[in-house]
Amino acid sequence: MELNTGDTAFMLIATALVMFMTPGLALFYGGLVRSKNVLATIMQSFLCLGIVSLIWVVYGYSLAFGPDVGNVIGNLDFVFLNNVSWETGAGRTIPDILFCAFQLMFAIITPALITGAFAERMKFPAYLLFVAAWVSLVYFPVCHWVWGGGWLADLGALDFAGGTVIHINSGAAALVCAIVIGRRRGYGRDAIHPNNLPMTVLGAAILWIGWFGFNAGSALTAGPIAALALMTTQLAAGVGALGWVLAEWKIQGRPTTLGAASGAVAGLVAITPGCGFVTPVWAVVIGGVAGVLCYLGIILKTRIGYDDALDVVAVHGLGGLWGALATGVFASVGAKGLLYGNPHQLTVQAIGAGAAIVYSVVVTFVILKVIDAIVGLRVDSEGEQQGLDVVEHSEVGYSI
Amino acid sequence: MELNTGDTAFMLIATALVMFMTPGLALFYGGLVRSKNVLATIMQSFLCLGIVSLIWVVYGYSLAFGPDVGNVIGNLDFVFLNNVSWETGAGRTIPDILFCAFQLMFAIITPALITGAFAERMKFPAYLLFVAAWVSLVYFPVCHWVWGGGWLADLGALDFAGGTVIHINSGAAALVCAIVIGRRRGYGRDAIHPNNLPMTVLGAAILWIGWFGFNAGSALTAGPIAALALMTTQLAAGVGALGWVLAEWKIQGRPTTLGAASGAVAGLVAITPGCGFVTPVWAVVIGGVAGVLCYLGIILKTRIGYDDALDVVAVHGLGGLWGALATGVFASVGAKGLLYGNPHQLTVQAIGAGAAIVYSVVVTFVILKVIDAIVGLRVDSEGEQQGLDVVEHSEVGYSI
Amino acid sequence: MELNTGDTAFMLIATALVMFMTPGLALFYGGLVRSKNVLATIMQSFLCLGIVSLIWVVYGYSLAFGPDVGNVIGNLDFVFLNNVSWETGAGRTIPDILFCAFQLMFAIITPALITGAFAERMKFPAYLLFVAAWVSLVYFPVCHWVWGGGWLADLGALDFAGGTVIHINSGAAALVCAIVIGRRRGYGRDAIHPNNLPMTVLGAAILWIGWFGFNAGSALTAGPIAALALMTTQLAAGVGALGWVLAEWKIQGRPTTLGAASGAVAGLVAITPGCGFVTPVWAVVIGGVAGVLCYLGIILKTRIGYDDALDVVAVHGLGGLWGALATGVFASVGAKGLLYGNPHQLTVQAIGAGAAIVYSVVVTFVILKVIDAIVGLRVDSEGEQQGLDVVEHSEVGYSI
Amino acid sequence: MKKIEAIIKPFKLDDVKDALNEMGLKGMTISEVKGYGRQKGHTEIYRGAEYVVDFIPKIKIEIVLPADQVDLVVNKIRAAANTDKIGDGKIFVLPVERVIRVRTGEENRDAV
Amino acid sequence: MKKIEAIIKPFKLDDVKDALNEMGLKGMTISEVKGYGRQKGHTEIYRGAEYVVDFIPKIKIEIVLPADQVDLVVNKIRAAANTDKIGDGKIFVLPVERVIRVRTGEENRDAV
Amino acid sequence: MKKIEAIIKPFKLDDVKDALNEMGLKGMTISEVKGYGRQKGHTEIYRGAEYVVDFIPKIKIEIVLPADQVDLVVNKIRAAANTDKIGDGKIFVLPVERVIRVRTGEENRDAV
Ligand SMILES: Nc1ncnc2c1ncn2[C@@H]1O[C@H](COP(=O)(O)OP(=O)(O)O)[C@@H](O)[C@H]1O
Ligand SMILES: Nc1ncnc2c1ncn2[C@@H]1O[C@H](COP(=O)(O)OP(=O)(O)O)[C@@H](O)[C@H]1O
Ligand SMILES: Nc1ncnc2c1ncn2[C@@H]1O[C@H](COP(=O)(O)OP(=O)(O)O)[C@@H](O)[C@H]1O
Repeated sequence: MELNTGDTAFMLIATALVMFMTPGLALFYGGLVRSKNVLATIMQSFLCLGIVSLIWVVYGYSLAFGPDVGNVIGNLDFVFLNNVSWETGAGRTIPDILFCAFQLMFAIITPALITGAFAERMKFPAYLLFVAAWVSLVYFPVCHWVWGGGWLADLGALDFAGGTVIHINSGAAALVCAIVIGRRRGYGRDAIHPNNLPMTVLGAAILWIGWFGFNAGSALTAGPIAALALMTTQLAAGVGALGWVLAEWKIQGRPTTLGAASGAVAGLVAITPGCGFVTPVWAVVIGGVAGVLCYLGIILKTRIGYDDALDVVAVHGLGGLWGALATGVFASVGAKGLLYGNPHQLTVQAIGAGAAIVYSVVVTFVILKVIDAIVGLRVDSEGEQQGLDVVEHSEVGYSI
Repeated sequence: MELNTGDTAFMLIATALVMFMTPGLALFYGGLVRSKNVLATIMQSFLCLGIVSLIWVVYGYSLAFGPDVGNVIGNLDFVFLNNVSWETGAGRTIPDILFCAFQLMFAIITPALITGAFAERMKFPAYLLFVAAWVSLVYFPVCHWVWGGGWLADLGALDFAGGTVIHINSGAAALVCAIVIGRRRGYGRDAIHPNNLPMTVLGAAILWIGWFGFNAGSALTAGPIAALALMTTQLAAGVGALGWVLAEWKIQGRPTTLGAASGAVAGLVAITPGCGFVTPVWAVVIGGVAGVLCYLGIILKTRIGYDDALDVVAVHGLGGLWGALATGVFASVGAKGLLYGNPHQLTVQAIGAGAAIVYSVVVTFVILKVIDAIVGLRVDSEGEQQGLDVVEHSEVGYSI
Repeated sequence: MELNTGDTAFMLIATALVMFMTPGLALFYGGLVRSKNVLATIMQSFLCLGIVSLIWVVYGYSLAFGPDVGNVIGNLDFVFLNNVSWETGAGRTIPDILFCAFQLMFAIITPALITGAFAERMKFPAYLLFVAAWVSLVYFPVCHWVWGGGWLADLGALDFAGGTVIHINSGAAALVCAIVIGRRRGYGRDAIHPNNLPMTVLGAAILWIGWFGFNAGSALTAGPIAALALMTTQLAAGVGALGWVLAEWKIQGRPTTLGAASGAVAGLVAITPGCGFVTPVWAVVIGGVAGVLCYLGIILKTRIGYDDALDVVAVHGLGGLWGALATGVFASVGAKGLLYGNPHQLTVQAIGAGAAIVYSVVVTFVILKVIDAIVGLRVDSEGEQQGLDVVEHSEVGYSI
Repeated sequence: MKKIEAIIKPFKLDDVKDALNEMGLKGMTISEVKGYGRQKGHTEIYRGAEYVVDFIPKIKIEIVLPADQVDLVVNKIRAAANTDKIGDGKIFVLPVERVIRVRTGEENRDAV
Repeated sequence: MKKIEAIIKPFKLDDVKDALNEMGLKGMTISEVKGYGRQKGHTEIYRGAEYVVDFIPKIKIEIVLPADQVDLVVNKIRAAANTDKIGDGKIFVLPVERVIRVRTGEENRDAV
Repeated sequence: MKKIEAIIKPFKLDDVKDALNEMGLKGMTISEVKGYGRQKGHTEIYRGAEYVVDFIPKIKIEIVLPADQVDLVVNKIRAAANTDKIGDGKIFVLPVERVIRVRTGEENRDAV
């Protein structure tokens, strides 16, 4: 198709905004850990921008979006971005290289999300290996299944902007990480307080604006569907914040700022798969429920006792799952869900979510075990005591 | 009209940028209070993103932009965003839902601005009620008068991006809030110092970039007027910063960083109503004068002795008033002001500003009195001493 | 040419993003100094937004982009932005005033970059004079040579987004500044530690997203070249971060967060001149080499012993030089470099770089000497001890 | 010479300083400390978990002075720092054997 | 009356507090200090330069109490703070001449 | 045993530390304090209002040591911390009754 400058303008900026989410996540996570781990935590998100960019050029884009092989993976036609043109390709009004850049940003943030699960105790070399292996063995295949012409696309699974590919996928991996690496020293006994909640709110704000690029940008054109997605994204985020705050006010007697920030993220996660398929009113419902549900997920975690340090499972896993199913229920724009007479869609959504969970759990487990055998996953107890910043990076976050 | 992808691309991103202003404001304000109130202050801006989004869907957009009733308010045709399409409507080249989203962001930030007046002492439930009531009873009507086809539009008042609707309106409300809720404990005796000025500068920077979406976006098309508005916005902000800094250097002997940040905001406020109507050279004048004037407004406040904690009155009220009148003087693009042979325009601008002030003052006063009677406006003296973060939210901002 | 709304939408937002870089730089630099200088350092970047905006309107744009005089400077046709229309001009699909605004943002950040060299010891009045003089006497001419129709343009020097105009130019000036103003008190003896590395990472993130506007925006249209430039920018930044981190891990035994942030900036600097001329694979090489090279440049600085406080020379000077030469080697899109059969290009690039360095060094030296004679460059030793924030601005950064 | 160490509520610092200033006492050293005692702390919430924070911010004032001024100063501090609420703090008096002013080398009475 | 000053490792604070609590001792004042001693510090890197940081974060606990309780409390602190590693800290015992509770004016034994 | 408490200007810490190190004294505890005295503070401006900040950042050094080393150490500190300007600080010497090393239980001279 011919290049459209409006669509291209939109996608250039949307791509920039999605890039911005990863450092936003770094700050969001960085604010939540103890100050002795603030830099290490930031680093674990930030460096994904380097690791994944490099892999993407070499073989990542090709595996995810290269011509399909057996409905499960792309072939190697696009290695080193060979055959990826800066002109428009078939079926799109933007340059191919721009689509490739936009998708790169998604591949970057997904492993970054997982790092919240093993925050404050993972060795740096183990982290490096984990990101490289996980993005290669888990992200590229699942991305191909849903968006690259793989079997979930064929099945008709709806995932507008990555509820399954990104959130359920990373949430499932996070659960495995939290369990395999084990609890932080002193977890459940010592008070492990955030070092800088204003920074976490800043991170949430950056995620929020970036998410407009993420969700509306997934329309790939600057048209009505992008506009709808932007509106549903805003509503789910705002009402997600409200939902979480009201739930904790009711249950714990206090509405917290961290609750507002977390609820916004929960709403954003939940609306991701359906943002271009549902009407604004349903976006309010999806976001509000997400805020309450993810909060309850965290309470449940505390009961069960695994140490998902920054609550990736409850927010991205649970929130993503709710969003994927809700899409199957409330979709009415360009596709129909249960409520609009198509119960089959809900089944398909469940299959997609289930497949991603099972695949992600199994492969993540194997990756962790292999890395543990090679370099060890976890810093020693003394190092954990001193903090990763000094031990792994010879730096301290603040001298204020 | 037909959808234009360039205009739509521009408005999608402009909307995202205006959203970003509210967390930007949260950080701007958050940096200025004492650290024991940093989160509560951030929360009071941030949660507007939730409260107002919800109300907007239910009835807000309809009251502000629904078909006109008696020149003063919209009807209920658009409740729950019924009848708001994601296709383009009459007279616009962007989807209706996108216009609705863009306007939502304005409705969010306006009450957030006011919270600066009662920072460090308002109860959280009182805050919630205040935002919901104020946006419903003050913002939607005034917005309708100016932009929704109400009587001020008919009169020919010029307000390109919200000088009257947003800044004068919130500034007037802020004055009432500061007086009704009373001074902070120790005000005028204890040193009440900002906790984090770099965060305030960051907030100012976010406001600045967001304001490009706010002002240029108000053109609703990616054309010459948006370009002009972007340029005038930049100049007024930059020269506003210079003006404030030079004024305080002259008067107090020291140019401050907070002065630079405050002056930039003052310049942005002042250029808002005229950004698409004046030439760049006048933007320099409007911004420079705003920097000096708002600084003098703060000095005056200190003399008078009301405790507008974060200077909403001086910056938004006074700056907005100056901007509205200056538009009546300097307008030459698409409308003519006093200097271009149309003294009538200045009169109209004064009427618009006056109407907004009177209406906002009266209704804000009533709202506060009612809320005071129901839940009480102010935390008790001991709570104020301890700080709102611990007392209202059971959190602390930093553990560095 | 006729206005294109897609191109205009893109350039409006690109301009906003480039503006955002200057406060981003303020935070990047602000995090690196000691907390007693955090505000003064921020101020020295932030206020460029005011000083340069004002000068730009009065005569700056005219000198840089006004009709050419003798191949070295523009004439005064555009003073006070006379004759700068908000309609499109010859050869561009966006309004002239938008081009003027976009270029303004480049003129703002260039002197701001230099302030890193004299951080923590420059007097505020000297800073003001320096920025005004330097931008007038160095920036506008060099900008005209390359982009305004001057002799370097005629020679065929390739500088897509400002490698020579901005980075080599500011890096050369920074070297002179560091030497003329002399070392900080205690340099080399006391530990001079960053006060807030998370803030520095935030600054790097803002620079990164802004750089998409900077580099892709330099295409001036929302088309294939902008898309290519965005992709190469992302890759160089990401791999630059990796390169720096791996180099310091190898050499000093520790990968640091500051290294990741610095490496990203180094990659961004190096790709700037070639971003629209090279393919993605070469961008990986340019960025990776930049990360290692700039790190080695800093090690070298420590050996030589001049006190370029925030490493402007190593990152912008050296990185920019590498990028300018690399463009002469790897260019293949729209121009050919050494590797594609055109060795001449490398010579031209070297001439461009050399000219900028010589001119910048000489004029910067003269400016500094004159300012030193008028107001003195440096605060006294006691003031340096106490910190610029208190001494020059009567403020403190944090009360946490 | 004696040293008075007073642990007080932070917001009382200005009052105490002013009271001592009035009586001509112009030297002291303060630091931020945290106190644990009968006064109850507050609760903090972090994502569903609650913690009681027992350590309460206090200011410690240290004043070295000749023995004959101790009673007067102790009374002034008490008067200024008292709010009649639990947690108002304590005053400790310790013996000091020598005081030296760094700049001049003056000792004891002349040094403060 | 005596004053015990204990310099301990920060992560041992909760253990020490709990141990003292158990024996009924409910008042203390703590502060963040930095220690210099045999325990080695860590290295910090800043853009190619390396610094050794010798000052190590420690917590200082101050407890004023009647002389007859000193031995018991010293032992409790030692037991709780000991990790058998260099840098575990020191305990100092100083004489205190008077103790006053700000709120009530009670003195000495009654004041703590 | 004695305890030396020295209040000095922050930028003199390294000099003092080095001076003490040279004479073989390798243990000390430092903290950030604020001093009030003859040295004038600075002015801060906040949106048109001016405040004088009287409390000036200082470092407090605490060294516990055998009585016979006191004079020497006091002189070393004075020599290193002196800038001949107001605000250079004070040195206090206090009696200490007992010193215990947490790790080993060693006492007094053996414990420092
Ligand atoms: N035995 C003690 N030793 C040292 N400091 C103490 C002691 N008891 C109390 N304090 C300090 O005094 C403060 C106030 O004590 P608290 O028991 O809360 O109330 P009150 O001052 O009314 O007796 C505590 O926060 C602590 O800092
Ligand atoms: N002479 C001293 N005076 C005051 N404090 C000291 C002295 N020696 C050591 N300390 C404090 O005790 C801490 C532990 O001392 P260190 O020599 O590292 O190990 P250890 O406690 O095993 O003897 C130091 O960090 C310092 O805070
Ligand atoms: N009486 C005192 N008790 C405790 N500390 C004091 C006393 N007088 C002064 N100081 C401390 O000594 C510091 C320096 O005192 P100052 O009067 O400013 O100058 P100088 O040291 O030259 O006498 C003060 O900032 C304060 O910390």
